[in-house]
Amino acid sequence: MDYPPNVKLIRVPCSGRVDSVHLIKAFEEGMDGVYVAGCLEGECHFLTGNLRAKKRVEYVKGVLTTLGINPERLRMYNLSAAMGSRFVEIAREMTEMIRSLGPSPVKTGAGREFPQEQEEGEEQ
Amino acid sequence: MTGRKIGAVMVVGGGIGGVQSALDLAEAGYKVYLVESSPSIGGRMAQLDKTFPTNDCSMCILSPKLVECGRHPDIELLTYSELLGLEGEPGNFRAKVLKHARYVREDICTGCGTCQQKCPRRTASEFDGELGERKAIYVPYPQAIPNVPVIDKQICTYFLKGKCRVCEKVCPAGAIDFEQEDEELEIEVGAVILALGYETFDARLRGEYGYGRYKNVVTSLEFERILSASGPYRGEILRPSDNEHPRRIAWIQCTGSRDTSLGRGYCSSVCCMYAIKEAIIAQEHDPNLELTIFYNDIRAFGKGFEGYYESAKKAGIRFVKSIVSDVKELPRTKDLFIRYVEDGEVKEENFELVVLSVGLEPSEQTKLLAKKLGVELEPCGGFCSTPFFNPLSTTREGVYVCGVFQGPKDIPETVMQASAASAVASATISAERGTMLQQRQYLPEKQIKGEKPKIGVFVCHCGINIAAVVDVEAVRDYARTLPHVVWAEDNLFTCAQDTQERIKKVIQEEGLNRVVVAACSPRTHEPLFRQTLMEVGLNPYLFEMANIRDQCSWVHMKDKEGATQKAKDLVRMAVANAALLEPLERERLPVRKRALVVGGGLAGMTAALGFAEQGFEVFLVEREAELGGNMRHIYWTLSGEDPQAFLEEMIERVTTHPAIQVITNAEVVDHEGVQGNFSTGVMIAPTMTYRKLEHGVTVLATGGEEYKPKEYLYGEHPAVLTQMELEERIARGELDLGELRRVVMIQCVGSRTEQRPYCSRICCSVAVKNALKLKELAPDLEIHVLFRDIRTYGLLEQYYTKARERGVIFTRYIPERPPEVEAEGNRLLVKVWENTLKDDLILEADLVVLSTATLPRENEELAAMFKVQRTLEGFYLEAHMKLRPVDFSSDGIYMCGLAHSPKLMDETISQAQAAVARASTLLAKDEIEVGGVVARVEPELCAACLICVRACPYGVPYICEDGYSVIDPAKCRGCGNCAAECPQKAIQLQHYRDEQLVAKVLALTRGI
Amino acid sequence: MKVSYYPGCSLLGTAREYDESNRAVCGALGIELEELEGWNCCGATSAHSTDDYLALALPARNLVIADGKGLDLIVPCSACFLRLKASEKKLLEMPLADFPYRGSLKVKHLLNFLAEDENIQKIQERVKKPLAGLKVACYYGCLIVRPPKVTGATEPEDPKEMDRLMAALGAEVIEWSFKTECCGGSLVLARPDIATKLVERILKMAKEAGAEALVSCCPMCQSNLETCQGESSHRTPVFYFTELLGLALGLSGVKGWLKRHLIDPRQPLREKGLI
Amino acid sequence: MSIAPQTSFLYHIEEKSGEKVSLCYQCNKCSSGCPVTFAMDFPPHVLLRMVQLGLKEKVLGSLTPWVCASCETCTTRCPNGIDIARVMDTLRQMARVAPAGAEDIPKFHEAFLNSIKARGRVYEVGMLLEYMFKTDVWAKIKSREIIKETKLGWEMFRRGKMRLFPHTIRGLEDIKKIFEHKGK
Ligand SMILES: Cc1cc2nc3c(=O)[nH]c(=O)nc-3n(C[C@H](O)[C@H](O)[C@H](O)COP(=O)(O)OP(=O)(O)OC[C@H]3O[C@@H](n4cnc5c(N)ncnc54)[C@H](O)[C@@H]3O)c2cc1C
Ligand SMILES: Cc1cc2nc3c(=O)[nH]c(=O)nc-3n(C[C@H](O)[C@H](O)[C@H](O)COP(=O)(O)OP(=O)(O)OC[C@H]3O[C@@H](n4cnc5c(N)ncnc54)[C@H](O)[C@@H]3O)c2cc1C
Ligand code: SF4
Ligand code: SF4
Ligand code: SF4
Ligand code: SF4
Ligand code: SF4
Ligand code: SF4
Ligand code: SF4
Ligand code: SF4
Repeated sequence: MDYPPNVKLIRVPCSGRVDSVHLIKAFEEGMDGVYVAGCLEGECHFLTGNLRAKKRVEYVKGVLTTLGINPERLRMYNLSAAMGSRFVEIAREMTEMIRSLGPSPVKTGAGREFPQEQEEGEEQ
Repeated sequence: MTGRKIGAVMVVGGGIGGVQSALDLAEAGYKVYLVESSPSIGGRMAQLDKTFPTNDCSMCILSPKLVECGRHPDIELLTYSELLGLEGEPGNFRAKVLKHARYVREDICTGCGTCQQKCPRRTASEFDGELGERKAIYVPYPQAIPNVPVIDKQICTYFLKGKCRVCEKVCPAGAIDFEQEDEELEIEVGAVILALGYETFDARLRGEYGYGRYKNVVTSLEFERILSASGPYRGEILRPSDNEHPRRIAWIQCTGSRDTSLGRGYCSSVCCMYAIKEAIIAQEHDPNLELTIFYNDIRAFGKGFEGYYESAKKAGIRFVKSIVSDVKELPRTKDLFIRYVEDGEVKEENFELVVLSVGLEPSEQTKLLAKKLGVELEPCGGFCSTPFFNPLSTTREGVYVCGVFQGPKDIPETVMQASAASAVASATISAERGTMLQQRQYLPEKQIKGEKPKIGVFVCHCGINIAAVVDVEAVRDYARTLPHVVWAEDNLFTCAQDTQERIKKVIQEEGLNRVVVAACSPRTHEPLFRQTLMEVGLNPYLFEMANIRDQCSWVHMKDKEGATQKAKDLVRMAVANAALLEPLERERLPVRKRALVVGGGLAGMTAALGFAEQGFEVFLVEREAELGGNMRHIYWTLSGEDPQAFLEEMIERVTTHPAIQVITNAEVVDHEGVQGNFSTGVMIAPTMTYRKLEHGVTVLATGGEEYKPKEYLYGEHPAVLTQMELEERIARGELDLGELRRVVMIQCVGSRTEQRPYCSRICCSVAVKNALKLKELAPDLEIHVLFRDIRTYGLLEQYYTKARERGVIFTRYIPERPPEVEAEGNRLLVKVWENTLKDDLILEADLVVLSTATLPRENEELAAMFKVQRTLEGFYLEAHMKLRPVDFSSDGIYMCGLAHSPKLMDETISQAQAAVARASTLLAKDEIEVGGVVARVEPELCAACLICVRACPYGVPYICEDGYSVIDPAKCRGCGNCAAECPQKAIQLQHYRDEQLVAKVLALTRGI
Repeated sequence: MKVSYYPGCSLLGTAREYDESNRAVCGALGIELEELEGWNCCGATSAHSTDDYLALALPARNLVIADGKGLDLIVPCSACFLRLKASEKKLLEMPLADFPYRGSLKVKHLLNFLAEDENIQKIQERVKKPLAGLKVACYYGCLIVRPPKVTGATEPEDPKEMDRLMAALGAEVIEWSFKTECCGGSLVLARPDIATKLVERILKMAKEAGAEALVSCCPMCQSNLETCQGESSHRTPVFYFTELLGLALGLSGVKGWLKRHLIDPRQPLREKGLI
Repeated sequence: MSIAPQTSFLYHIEEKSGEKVSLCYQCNKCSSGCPVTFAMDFPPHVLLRMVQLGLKEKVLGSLTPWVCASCETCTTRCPNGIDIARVMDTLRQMARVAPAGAEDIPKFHEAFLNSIKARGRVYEVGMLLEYMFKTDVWAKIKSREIIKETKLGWEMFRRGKMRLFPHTIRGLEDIKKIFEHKGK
């Protein structure tokens, strides 16, 4: 049960509390990647908070794309409190993914890393 | 004398069982005397390292309970004391208690520990097994409650030789008192609960394993200490002979259990699981270890156990189905030589360390006390005798029992029974509830509005749980540099009782108005620290935690520098957030003193009666026309009771009790509200009338059902039955026993498979039960049971023995080659691979009986309605596997019976009573506090866009006449969805305001 | 003190030195051994392997004779001891008219008898030549301890009587794990290959633990341990415990006993200046 | 091959030995402690399992009871208190013919008991002579095995360990009576 220490958590009562603004703020501050960990779908402790969070995450992905940040840097995961090993897996997965993408362009001052043309569809 | 009852209960034994009983009783409004014979409470659980199957740190989850117990105004701790005798009658007992002299004054001692350091006299420590040492004056372990040492008269130099008194000289408080004498107290109580626990089997009695002769043969309890970060080797796995790292470790199961030749014909229930746990944890310490468990059957029968076992196998822990005969020490290396059988061959192997999985048994003192109290014991093992349908009552009226003293069991089951015992014990004195209570002493809340933040940071070592990875001093020094921090210190155990006192002192002396603890996790510890704040008049919401253990030291063990850096980051984030914390108001709401029980099986009915006996009204909702559930189809038990007679009587009691409203043919259709104030709608057939039920607590007892298999020609051939069908047929006399020559039972049908990877727990016992029944009715009938592991845990093992004695033939099959059943006219042909003989066993059978899985009943919709969580298999998921086994994580909702996990009737009854106890702690209160973390609207900013109204999963916000959104704090659950969606940012979720979350992000990214 | 003595067949032949040393040592301790008159063979493995009645009756006859005397019955051979005890247990549980045994006595193995506190004390008082520096591994074998339900051994897996006796004589007693491991004595004639294998292992472990010699309390084990060692030049001597007692008590017959051994045990004793 | 169980054999063994073989839960402890498994065709737990399933021919033809050294290790440690060594005795008694690898064992017992029957005690020299005769001295002489045995005999003789003249006990008639009752 070991994952890289670069992963840090911010506690919220429900993934539904996570505001688009918070996510965007994190990227503006130069975070290389952000993920939202919510309850399993259909098992949200607050009924539907995780579904709302998911929509918001999709929305922010769109925003990131427009800003030229690879939307892959933002993800939503669903897992339950009983899934410690999954948590570790996710932490490693995210770290790997970000390693492969390199540091955030916001931090490096490099240009857009994501071409606007590739913009995908809106929320599902 | 008769008539007058006393609203107090004496709990004897301060292990997790006793502690849980005491807390439940005190919270439900009774005075509690907790008598513990050793110097401190905590029992065996305090000695354990981690706990299966969640690998929670044992001491860490136990400690908050101990602290709570230690400071609860209605719990009087009588440690280093013993119960001498009990006179009087139920409701009104006089208990004689002998309080041994500690020779240290509890009222003066500050727990500074100086005396222990300076005392010259050493001896082996009971707490660390033979591996550690303590002094003549000692506290058993650092987090002990009470944190007051005792002097061990047997070895203290002063008591032996009349000279020394070093402790007296060094004690800064002057707390040593050699004049103290034993004291005899007489205490009046209404009921008594015995939670006397166990001691481990004396492994010297199985001399062939060399315990006591060979240093590198240790007991499992000693191995727990070896693993423990606070143990004698500080959490390094070393072996006693040379303090070197062993590479190959072997566990020998069933040492002193399942052993009729030693008068211990029971299974100790926990040792299979703790051995697996110890192996898993050892592997986490060092992945290169070679770990072997020598077993006979692996009894992974509890919730989540089978998966744990499977994960251990996957992780490369070796399981060998062979009990070894003896252990021999090799003279030079002190390695241990073991012979065993694998695949029919005798093999030999050397190990560097051998762990004996010793069994559990009541101590001699326990047996003596039972005798004195007139409490009868089981002939098998000397556990406390309890009636099957009344598993918490001893043979003496008014005296109850829980925990391992009642039979071997693990922590969650102990906790369940402990709660249950508190329910039944208090039922008789429920009229006296609240008559003997003390008010909690809180200082009036300090107003901090307008004050600049003054933050205190407490960084925890957690023994070496944190300190071994994170440089705690560096984190502390770093904390001192952070804005608003006026105090920072590090503590060995921040959650220990003395540290609470210390935190309170610092808050007062330094005038702190915010507190940050950098330690384990708010999940387990936040309530404790909030309570500490409240005691000195700080609003509990002025507290913040940085999870530098669970999110740091535990998960980054291999990167100490990275972990220390991250710990600093986490502390910085916590401090940034703390600066923005505000005191929150809580609202008081009256409690509806009524319970709703969903499901009218054994669990539901027991719960309903339990509530009624506690003086609360109950709605009992059952979807079928009849009460009883599965129990309607159970006709006998292993121990010879008549379930149908019991059921009939119970239904009678339930339906006639004035406080119980039974609503049958009813379906729950909606549910809303918060704890203390629920309202649930039911639709009642056949008229389909709708009824709204208002209640304060909810118990979900929706049960389970037998899996109807597709395997083994079930449904195709008339001679293939399930166990329940067999039982039904025997009971109704539909089986022509004279015609039968051979019956074959097949175990694990539909359980322990890929789709259903859990053990159904009851089917082994049910098979044994029905096999014995058949043997009783037709002694010459040949019965074969084809099994994978026989899981007759605890005292049920006796019946497995009995079945073999009666000639039932048990054949182990391996999952790779399961039995095959073919039809041959009327008869059936069962073929199974006999792995010992390496050949197929062919059984012509007249009847094939399938021991099929137990499934939860359809409960998905209900779970969604009540917003409660389920496991992957569809059983209800408890708030905490170990310590909150009947609570859902949503407040005010509880579970019991088969809906939680498969279990036998006596266990169902215990759990139902436990649910009553837990719910009663809520119902006993006249009002509860709600609010706190809720959403608040800034009316001026609100655009009345209705987005929040749509966003709220609970439909709380509404647009008032004045045209802005209103959120009722009593209804709001604090999820924050509205706040996140509100386009105007007119809504803020208290305690998680935007400002705070952003501050955390900024603290993380920008540094100070 | 007077006790009945049941030497058993081997002590008349292959284990003569054991018999001689027993009588000498007991004499020196003031214990009178009164040989059971007309005793017969206990039947040993051959009886209980082939016929239940023989296994019960052959020892029973001896018990009845001893019962008449009312003296405790001391047995130096572990095999005889177990057969007598087993038969006694049965007779007490289910009396047989042919063998009216009342159980007025205790059947004791000579080793356990001499290791009783008062005898050990006597021995300690009389030690003339402490066996200082002699490293011995005490070998108890099977039948003096197993099965404990019959033998009454309190610590069947780790008996200590011989250890205590040897320590009382001043010998250096080696801790080892093969005290009660079977040497295959009952198979020595029919399947010497099996016995040889078992003996090899026991000796290897004793040597590894640092023993110079083994000490035995049973004529079957002793002779098996000696004969199965083969011809190798590093053979380990095997003493009867009463021989070492005799030596330490300074008795005169010692040399004669030791000469009878198939493996000459005198080397280590000479090295220590004990003979 | 396959196995068809036969419980009557189990009951028979249980009755004759007085031991509840059906109690065995196959923990393998007996076999892992038995010192002579290497010379057995089936380790003890397997033999007990075969008794449970009633595999009469296999059980009675097994070498195991014959090479069992009666060390009682298994009996002492069996958690179900089964006297396995006792079961071995019973099986040995029931199997009239010893299988290959154990031919000599009953001959030894016979010689031993004959010696007792004749004189009340074992007369080692006579017993050995009888045994050697029964076990086909000529074959042994050819294989030179006898040399080892005679050499051992000589060594013993040299050291006065061979009692050359037998002793007959008083009360031999008791012994004769006992032997008449044999098989009871
Ligand atoms: C090696 C080992 C590992 C284990 N691991 C796990 C695990 O990982 N998970 C799990 O769930 N379970 C585990 N268990 C089981 C667990 O320890 C028990 O389920 C639990 O401790 C039972 O609690 P209890 O309160 O009934 O008894 P105890 O913990 O034994 O408490 C009894 C208390 O009563 C006191 N007492 C006794 N007699 C008297 C008297 N006459 N008067 C006053 N006080 C008295 C004792 O001092 C003690 O404090 C393990 C057990 C062992 C041996
Ligand atoms: C095959 C089998 C054999 C067993 N044999 C034994 C045995 O020999 N000995 C023993 O001790 N134990 C045995 N048990 C276990 C025993 O049956 C249980 O411990 C006990 O009956 C469980 O009671 P329960 O109330 O939890 O569940 P159930 O008996 O399942 O009762 C649940 C009740 O809730 C009702 N319900 C479900 N959902 C709703 C809803 N949404 N609304 C309203 N009502 C609802 C159901 O209709 C049912 O009446 C056996 C169990 C099984 C399955
Ligand atoms: S030195 Fe005194 S105050 Fe400190 S722990 Fe010991 S007794 Fe208590
Ligand atoms: S008197 Fe001495 S030995 Fe006794 S507790 Fe005090 S310091 Fe220790
Ligand atoms: S089978 Fe029972 S007694 Fe044996 S180790 Fe497992 S839990 Fe313990
Ligand atoms: S981290 Fe600190 S507060 Fe948390 S359990 Fe450990 S000692 Fe207690
Ligand atoms: S039959 Fe049932 S109780 Fe037994 S192991 Fe299988 S699933 Fe578990
Ligand atoms: S925080 Fe908002 S969305 Fe959540 S329950 Fe309260 S009002 Fe509803
Ligand atoms: S030790 Fe006993 S229970 Fe175990 S396999 Fe042998 S006979 Fe069976
Ligand atoms: S008595 Fe026989 S079967 Fe049992 S352990 Fe000894 S040699 Fe093996």
